[in-house]
This record gives sequence, C-alpha cells and structure tokens, in this order.
Amino acid sequence: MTVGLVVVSHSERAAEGIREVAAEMAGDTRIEAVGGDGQGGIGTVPDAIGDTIGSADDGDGVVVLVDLGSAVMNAEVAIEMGDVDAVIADAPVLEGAVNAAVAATDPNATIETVREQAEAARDIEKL
Amino acid sequence: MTVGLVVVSHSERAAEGIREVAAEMAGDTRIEAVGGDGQGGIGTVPDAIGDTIGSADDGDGVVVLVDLGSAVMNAEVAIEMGDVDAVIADAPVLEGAVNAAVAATDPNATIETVREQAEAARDIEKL
Amino acid sequence: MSGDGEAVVAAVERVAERLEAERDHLTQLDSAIGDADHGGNMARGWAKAAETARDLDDPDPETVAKTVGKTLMAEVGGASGPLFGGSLVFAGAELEGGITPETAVAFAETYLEKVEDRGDARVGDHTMVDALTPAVHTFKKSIETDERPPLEALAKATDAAERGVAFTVPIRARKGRASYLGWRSVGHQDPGATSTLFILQELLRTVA
Amino acid sequence: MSGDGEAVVAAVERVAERLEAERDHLTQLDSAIGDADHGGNMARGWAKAAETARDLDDPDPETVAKTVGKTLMAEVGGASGPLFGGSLVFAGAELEGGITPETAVAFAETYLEKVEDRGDARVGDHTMVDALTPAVHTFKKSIETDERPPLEALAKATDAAERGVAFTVPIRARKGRASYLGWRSVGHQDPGATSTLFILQELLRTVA
Ligand SMILES: Nc1ncnc2c1ncn2[C@@H]1O[C@H](COP(=O)(O)OP(=O)(O)O)[C@@H](O)[C@H]1O
Ligand SMILES: Nc1ncnc2c1ncn2[C@@H]1O[C@H](COP(=O)(O)OP(=O)(O)O)[C@@H](O)[C@H]1O
Ligand SMILES: [Mg+2]
Ligand SMILES: [Mg+2]
Ligand SMILES: [Mg+2]
Ligand SMILES: [Mg+2]
Repeated sequence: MTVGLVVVSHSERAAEGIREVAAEMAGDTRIEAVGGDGQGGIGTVPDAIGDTIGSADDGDGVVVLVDLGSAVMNAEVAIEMGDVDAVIADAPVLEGAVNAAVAATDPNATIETVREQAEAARDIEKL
Repeated sequence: MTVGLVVVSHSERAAEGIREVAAEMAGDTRIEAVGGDGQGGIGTVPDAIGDTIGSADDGDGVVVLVDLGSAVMNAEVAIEMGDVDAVIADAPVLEGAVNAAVAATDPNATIETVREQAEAARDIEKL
Repeated sequence: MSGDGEAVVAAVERVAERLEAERDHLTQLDSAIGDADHGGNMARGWAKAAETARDLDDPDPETVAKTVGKTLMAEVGGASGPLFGGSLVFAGAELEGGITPETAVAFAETYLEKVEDRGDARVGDHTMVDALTPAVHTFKKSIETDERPPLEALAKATDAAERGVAFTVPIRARKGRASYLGWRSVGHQDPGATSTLFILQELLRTVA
Repeated sequence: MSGDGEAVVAAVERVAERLEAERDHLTQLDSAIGDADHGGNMARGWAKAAETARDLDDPDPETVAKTVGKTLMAEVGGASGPLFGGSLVFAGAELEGGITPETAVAFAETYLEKVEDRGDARVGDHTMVDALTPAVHTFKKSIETDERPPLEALAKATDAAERGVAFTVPIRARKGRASYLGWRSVGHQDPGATSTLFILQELLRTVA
C-alpha cells in the first residue's frame, strides 16, 4: 500500500505536465492529475477532483497538490464530500508534487510525512 | 514596451499549461513556454530556451521561471549565450509565473520588480 | 411550507435573470482586477441552477438551497463556485424546518461563516465578505434585537450590503485574484461583493 | 520647511474649530453606543493642541505633529487619547525631512499601523480603523502607483474615509466601548471614525 497523490491545476495541461515531471521520481506511486473547467477552459470542478482523489486512493490516503486560490477551495469541497482520507499540502504545486512523489516512495510513508515533504518544497532554492 | 516572461519546465505540457494559468492574469504581457527534451520526452534544452527568451523579449528584458535543477542550469546557459537582458527568478514555477504575469502588467515594471514579485510567490499560503 | 419552496425557486429564477442582465457589468469589474470571468461564471451557474430548481418536484426550501448550491459548485468554476455554492449547500441545512425569521438568521450566519472559512477571508479583504458581513449583521440585529419584520430586515440588509460594496473600492485586496495586484487593487469595486448585492436585491424583490 | 510647519499649525487650528463645531454631533454618536464623551474629548483636546502649536517658535512639521500628539495624549482621555495622540507622536517622526509625497505616505502608513497596534483593532471592527484604512490605502496608491499630486490624493483619501464611516453603520463592533453592546451596536455610526473623517476634511481644506 502507498500514499496516493493528486495534482490539481486550473489548466488540465499543467496538471498533466506536472504529473509527468513528478512521475519521474515516483517509482510505483500513484499520481493522478485533474484540472480545467471540464469544457476545455481554465478552472477547477469539485466533482472531478473528488473522482480523481478516489482513483488515487489505495487505502493509505491521498495528498493533494493545488495551484491557486479556487483550486484550494474546490479541493476542500471535494475532500469534505468524499470518503477518502485526503489532505491538501500547502506547497508550490510542481515543486511540492516532485517532493511528495519522492516521499511517497518511502515504505513507511503516511499522508502526514508526504504532506510535510511537499510543504518543504517552499524552501527549495533554485539559484 | 513590457517585460516578457518565459516558463521553462521539464515537461512541455507543464510549461504550456502553466503559461495558460498565468496568461489569465497577464493582460498584454508576452508569456512563452518551453520544455521537454525536444523529442517528446522529459528534459530541457538550452538552445530552445534561448530561442524562446528571444521571442519573449520586447526590448525590456525577460524574467525566466524554471522548475527543477537542470532547467535552472540550462536556462543560465541560454542567458549567457544570448544577448537578451534576462534573469531567472528563484521562485516556484507556477505560482511565480502567476505573480510575474501580474507584476508585468504594471506600466512601470522592470525585470527586477517582476523578478521580485515572482520570488514573493514563495511565501504564498494556500490554506 | 411547500409554498415557501416555490417562493425560493421563484427567487432563484429572478437571481438568474438579474445575473444574466449584469453579465457584462460583472465581467468588466473582474477584468480590472481579475480574470474577466465573473459575469460568465455567475450567469451560467445561476441559469443552470434555476433550471435544476424548476425541475424539483414539490420542493422545500432546504432542498432548493442545497440543489442550487450543488449546481453552482459544479457549474460556476473559479473561486465563486465553492464560495457561493458550497456555502449555500452548507447553510441550506438551517432551513430544514422551513423559513422562519429564526431559521433565516441561522441560514445567513452560517452562510457568512462558511464563506469566511472557505476563502480564509475576513471583512476588509476586498471580497464578497465585505458585502456579506454588513448584510448579515444588520439582518440578525434587525430580527433579533429590533424585532423587525423579515421584509424590513432584508431591506435593511440589502442597504447594508451596498455600503459594503462601496467599501471595497478604496481598500487593498488581500484575498482572491485581486490580491495579486497589490496596491493596484485599490480604487476598484469587487466583483463578488457586487454580485452578492445583486442577489440580495433580487431576494428582496421576490418577497416584497 | 518652516512654511510647512506653519501650514501644519494652521491645519491644527482648523481641525480644532471643526471639532468644536461638531462637539454635539460627536457626543450624540457616542451616546448611542458609548459614554457620550467623544465630542467633548476631541473638542477639548484639539483646542489645547492648537494653543500649544501656536506657541511653538518657528516649528517644523515633525515638531508640530509630535507636540499635538503629546497634547492630545495628555488632554483627550478615553480611547481617543492614546489612539489619536500616541499615533501622531509616533508617526510624526516620519516627517523629519519635511512634508513630501513620500514622507506623507510614510506618515499615513505609520499612523494607521500604530492605531491598529495600540487598539488591537482591524478594519471591520467598527472603529476609527474603518475610516483610516481606506483613506491610507487610497492615499498611498494614489501617490505611489497612480503618481497623482498630493492634493488630489488627499481628496481621494477623504472620499475613501467617508465610505469607511458609512461602512461602520451596518456592522457589529468588536473593539472599544461599542463592542460591549454586542449586536446592539449594529446600525450606529462610529464616533471615532466620524471624527477621523472630519480631521481629514479639514486637512484637505487647509491645503486646497
Ligand atoms: N478567498 C476568497 N474569499 C472570499 N471571496 C473570494 C476569495 N477569492 C475570491 N473571492 C471572491 O470571488 C470573486 C471572484 O469570483 P470569480 O471571478 O468568479 O472567480 P475567480 O477569481 O476564480 O476567477 C471576487 O471578486 C471575490 O469577491
Ligand atoms: N481598541 C480600539 N481600537 C481602535 N479604535 C478604538 C478602540 N476603542 C475605541 N476606539 C475608537 O475610539 C472611539 C471612542 O472614543 P472616545 O469616546 O473618545 O473614547 P472612550 O470610548 O474611551 O470614551 C470609538 O468610536 C472608536 O472609533
Ligand atoms: Mg474571475
Ligand atoms: Mg476565473
Ligand atoms: Mg466615549
Ligand atoms: Mg470615555
């Protein structure tokens, strides 16, 4: 069993691209991407997020990475309405997803340790 | 004249998706995306980054947002080899791009003010 | 009680019409400090909500509120989806016993709390909370302390929301997309506060 | 520079006159939700401040601001003493280099911060902070972002304060004496926000 990851972005392409980048570091970890308004436009939809959290869950819970304001709120709504043990990481979405992917490969990983690592991405210095 | 932006990611899809998200707040600002290894895979290529910086420049310089380690180095190489006044922001790529897009719409924007705003994205609290 | 439910459906239809009429206006406000979609978001979401509400069979107010909220969550997108929609679903539960002055106050208070929690926004952040807070405070006070009839309380609440909308203009945004603009957000009226006022005005017209 | 100092003394005199004229009005507002002394507090304090300021020999703006602040702290009493007076002493230091658009903005920001700190109040608490916040945000934005002349910026700030005063009416007080009233504070205009507006109006008249 492993912790699952979900990447939520306003742009479906961004969500999928970020998943690609993180998947490079993810071993067998399940990472799902969801984004867009469901009609090819920019936005996020709670139902779609909820379904995606459901598919990422393997019994050990899910850590959710989000991009901007309304993605956060819609992810919260999705988690409240669903029955998966899921938490949102307060982290930059791409960098947090990469960190989380690495953390989730630890056999002792829990949603808390994965979230913590995702949030540590805030402090990454790139230069 | 305006400051241009370039989004560099290991995933071409991520770069383009991030550009979409940032473009929502960008007014007339020029935002270009570049990513991938040039063969449909994950990676970054300095030449492609250099060309993209060239197309984003309007005379006022370019701020570059990058995702991970090697994108940083390849962007540095591209900047050194090119003749555009460009700087890399030490910022999370998506969140920094959104902040930079907004900052670039300020009529008094310079690459320094835009970079600064991009870097402030580090401190965004999402929850 | 089922009469109440029909009145709520009628109110939702009025709101939908009004937001359609204000589509360009709201989008214009959102284009100054956001991403120019608030008019479309609201018009589309409430049109769909009105449609769904009309199809309900002998509905009670709670069911209408929750149905509208869920439809908004699914259709609106952006920040307004979870804020207007999610809060309506949540506050709708307060109408379980039908609409009375007491349940209306509980509904209003719960709605405001949910918006504040979800958006992590407080009054003065240049959001819909700035219109909601004076409206809810005034409504509650008019009913509970001044013992005014609900219609008068709602009229006062609507006036109060108007002051809240005006208050967003001269202050700096601290939440939502407008907050990215920093000081440049000063001088602009908040779109979500404005649409909140329009909704209140239509509720008032329905009961008046 | 000494011309600036004299202009500030003239402004203080105008403020004192205005607050004397508004004594009953302010007291009436304070009697609805407080202890009915705001008019007297302000009229007395500013009269004394004007007297002290007039006696200064070739004063600069910093000295006038600090002297007025100290006098208010000593004479006003109540919450307004430390809030208006203490903040003026503190913010006065920003005028060390005379009055320029930059020092005026720094003064305004520091003044607001000090009021917030001292009173532990934030915008939306139904206090003078509700008038000050839009005024200071608008002033800063007009000068720094829009590069408007100081007179225009001050005029806009004064308009902004007016919206803040109006905004206090429909909300519940969370700080100051009015907060003891709980929901009964809703529907009443805050005295300190009102006197803050009067002060801004007189500053504007002095420079206009
Ligand atoms: N965190 C928040 N808390 C409360 N209200 C918010 C928040 N973020 C945005 N809003 C409200 O939502 C409105 C914008 O809605 P809309 O344009 O539909 O969504 P988006 O900003 O995602 O495009 C704003 O004008 C503001 O009133
Ligand atoms: N904690 C506070 N923070 C900010 N302003 C406050 C606070 N307490 C009171 N005020 C302001 O002071 C005004 C009352 O002043 P005044 O009547 O002179 O003092 P008091 O309330 O002590 O009698 C209020 O209307 C309010 O604007
Ligand atoms: Mg919008
Ligand atoms: Mg939007
Ligand atoms: Mg008093
Ligand atoms: Mg007193």
